[in-house]
Amino acid sequence: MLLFGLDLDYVLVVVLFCVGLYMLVSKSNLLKKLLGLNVMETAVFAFIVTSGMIEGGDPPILVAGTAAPYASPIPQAMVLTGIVVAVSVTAVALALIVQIHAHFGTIEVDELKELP
Amino acid sequence: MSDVFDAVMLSLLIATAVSVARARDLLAAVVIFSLYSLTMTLVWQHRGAPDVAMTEAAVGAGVTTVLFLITIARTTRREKP
Amino acid sequence: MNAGWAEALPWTIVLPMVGAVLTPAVAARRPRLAGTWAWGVLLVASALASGLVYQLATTGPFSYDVGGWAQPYGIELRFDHFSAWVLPLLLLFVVIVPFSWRYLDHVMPDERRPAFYALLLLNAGGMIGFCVTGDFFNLFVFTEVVSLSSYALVAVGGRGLAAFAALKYLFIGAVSSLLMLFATAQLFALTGSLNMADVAGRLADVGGGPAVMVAFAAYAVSFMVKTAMFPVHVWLPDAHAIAPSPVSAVLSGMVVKIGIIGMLRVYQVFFAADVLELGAFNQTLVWFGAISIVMGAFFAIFQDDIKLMLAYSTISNIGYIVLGLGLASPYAVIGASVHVFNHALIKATLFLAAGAIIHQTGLRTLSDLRGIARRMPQTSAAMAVGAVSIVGLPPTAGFVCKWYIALGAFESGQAPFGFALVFGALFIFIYYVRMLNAFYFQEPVHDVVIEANEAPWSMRAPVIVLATLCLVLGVLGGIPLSFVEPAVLELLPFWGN
Amino acid sequence: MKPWSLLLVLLVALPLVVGVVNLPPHDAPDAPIHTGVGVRYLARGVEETGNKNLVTAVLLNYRGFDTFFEVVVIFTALAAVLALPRGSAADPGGAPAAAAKAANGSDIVPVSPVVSYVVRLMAPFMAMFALAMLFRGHVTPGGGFQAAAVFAAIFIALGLVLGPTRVAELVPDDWRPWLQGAAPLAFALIAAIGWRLTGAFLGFPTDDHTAQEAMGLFLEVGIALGGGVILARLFVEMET
Repeated sequence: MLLFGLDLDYVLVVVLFCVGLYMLVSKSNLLKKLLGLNVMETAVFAFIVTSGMIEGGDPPILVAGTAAPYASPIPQAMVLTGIVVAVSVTAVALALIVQIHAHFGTIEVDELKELP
Repeated sequence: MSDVFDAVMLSLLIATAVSVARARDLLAAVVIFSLYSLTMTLVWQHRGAPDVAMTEAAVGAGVTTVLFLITIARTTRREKP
Repeated sequence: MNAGWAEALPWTIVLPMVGAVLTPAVAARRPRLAGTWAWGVLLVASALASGLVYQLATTGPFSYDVGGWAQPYGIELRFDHFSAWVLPLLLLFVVIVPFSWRYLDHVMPDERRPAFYALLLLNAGGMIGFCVTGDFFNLFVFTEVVSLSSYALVAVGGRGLAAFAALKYLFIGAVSSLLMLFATAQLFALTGSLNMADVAGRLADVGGGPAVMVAFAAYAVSFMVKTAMFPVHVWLPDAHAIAPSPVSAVLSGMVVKIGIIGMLRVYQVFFAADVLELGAFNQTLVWFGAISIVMGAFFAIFQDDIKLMLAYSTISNIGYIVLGLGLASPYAVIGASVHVFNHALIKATLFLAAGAIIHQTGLRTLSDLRGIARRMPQTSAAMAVGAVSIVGLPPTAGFVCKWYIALGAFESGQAPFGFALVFGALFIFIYYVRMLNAFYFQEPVHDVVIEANEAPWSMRAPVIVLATLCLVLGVLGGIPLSFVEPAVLELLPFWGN
Repeated sequence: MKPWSLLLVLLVALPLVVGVVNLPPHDAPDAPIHTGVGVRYLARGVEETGNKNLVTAVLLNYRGFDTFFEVVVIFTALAAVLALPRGSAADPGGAPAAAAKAANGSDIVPVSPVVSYVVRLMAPFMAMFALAMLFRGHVTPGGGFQAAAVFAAIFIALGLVLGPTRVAELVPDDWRPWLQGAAPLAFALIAAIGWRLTGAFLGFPTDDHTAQEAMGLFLEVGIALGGGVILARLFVEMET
């Protein structure tokens, strides 16, 4: 979709990325930070999927019922890998957050910084 | 038609992303985040990427949300102001 | 196409990974077996890597088409002079792993050891893959293997502060990886290819433009974060100081270097395409490098904790490497490329020696450790060799690189930065003199120090081997220099300025 | 609103916007992304790999090396969680508070009998769905990863109903290390077989579709099994 000559799909991705980044840098709660990171990740995936689209294209599955042009399969494969990587990073981060809470009793960065 | 679908979905994406940032209740934030992922899934399905959509629905919206919920259960539900 | 040792290229990456996956099965009954197993796997991997380096020395750079797909349709592995870094990297791992056998006694119970060694092996395998891959997306995947295992390795030593340091590292590292993925996607949208050599060719057709510039900048920022350069260094000191000592040696010596190697890879593509005006960028690198040198050294002076001091000194040394790259003159770049390795060696010596002292006494600040040299003479001597080496005094490994980088500064007509370098060395000298003074010339204040003993041989031997290497490479410093020279001279004409 | 964070976000946003709006339009058929290496995959992918789903073809055949290390990344996540300090007092890194909590008994919220019944009723059907995705992945959307996630979902749902420890018992201790590593091990094995058959690491015999299909299926099963077990184990580790 074009608006004022700008590619709106791409710009939207940057907006989502920035919402995530803002959460990551400005929120004090570690879980909120992690949610922000996930929002950013999904935004980048959306960017990659969007870059592989083609006007009036079908999914790149060459069976009866689909016809050329097809969307590019490579960005989709990249995103699949990316999603799996993202969930791995999230799992490790959550395990760390649980540890921090068990030890300090808080997951607010503001309070963690004041501890000795 | 397609433009209308796009416009609705894209505004929903922004709305959910901002709500995740604004929610003080972490449980609500996680549930809205899963809604954000599911919206993304629809967009991708619409854009000719069913494989990615299925993976995101199962892994991004499903597994990630469950892991977040477990963490909230073991830590805290409220974000301090 | 694939002849001789080239066949071993994919297996060198896969071997540590599969070794890591098998660690829990191997050590299911006896968790302590994990350490020996990891060591064995790394030994075999180093044997393969020496074969690769031998092949490189005899026939020059070679590549391997994974799956037999012709380029650019499959994934290409490429072994060139910069990839040769995998051999010293693996050899350092071979020395560090035996050190951790006993060191872990105070750090973790037996049942967690298989997972720890699995992480170390994954880290090693990821770095090998990172150094040899010729494909941008593959580079991202290996970055993630290295980063994820590094985050975890920081946190294995304890709950609380360790977990918090690891989480900070994770957040910053994940953003940097995301930027890298974004840059990769952007290059793919611009060229329709992921193979590095192919992207370079297609970029030349695309020409310059804002999108190309942003992709380059995203890569540059991402790798700067990974190396912990001046404006984005904040994650490093805590993470490296709080990790168990063998892990600190791996992180500080090797993991931060993937940013440098990655930078060189991206250079190779963008320079070959010749689409960007890089003079301003090089100048930025020079400035940030110089600031990193002085700032890292300055903060190190005020640290009482020896590991924190060593961590800040890493920032300073990364500054040297980045300064060398930014100067873009033959001497400076050769010196910087070799310092990638020499700093790893010296930092491993220092962190392992510090680890041995911490393991024997349970103390980690300079004021507590006064007079330790009387009870642990060999470890302290190793520490002294490392200190002299990192300051860059003549008979040691650190001297050659810093000398080359300084020569490069004068050669490229940027003499003031040569002085920044000397100035930084002066700071570094101050804090290591402080350390040696405390160790050798002050009276012990702690009973633990008065009664301390040398570490067991499995810990002492690695430290002594590394310290000896620091001296040997000081004398034979010309060998690695002449090894990277052809690669650097091939790359330099495109460096711009 | 914190002004410094906002400034930082704007500083990042500006170059990104400049970068993305200057890319070639993403819908156009003549964009580089549609004229680059993808052309060959679309033209000859089915014939060379036997996969009608080209995303699967790229994942398993053309760029199988990426997928190999993608499954290594999930394994890394598991190793990371296992390497972290536990709640026991014997563990030098462990905190006493957590040990007390563990001694206190399980803190599982009681589940309503209706939910419990529905979950147990649904589990076999979900498993069938996962198997369908797994074995039809080369012609329809879906494949090993999606199946893995559904398998893990079954585990997690059962875990919420029956308690994580009982679900963990579903996997015998002796098998656990092998099942956790199933995905990377399957890749290593196929890589070796491909090396033997075609002379290239992770090579697939392009002229023998039966062999290709068997190797692809083996990989998918490995991914589904290994990925599912790892995701479920992550859940169990975090719950206990």
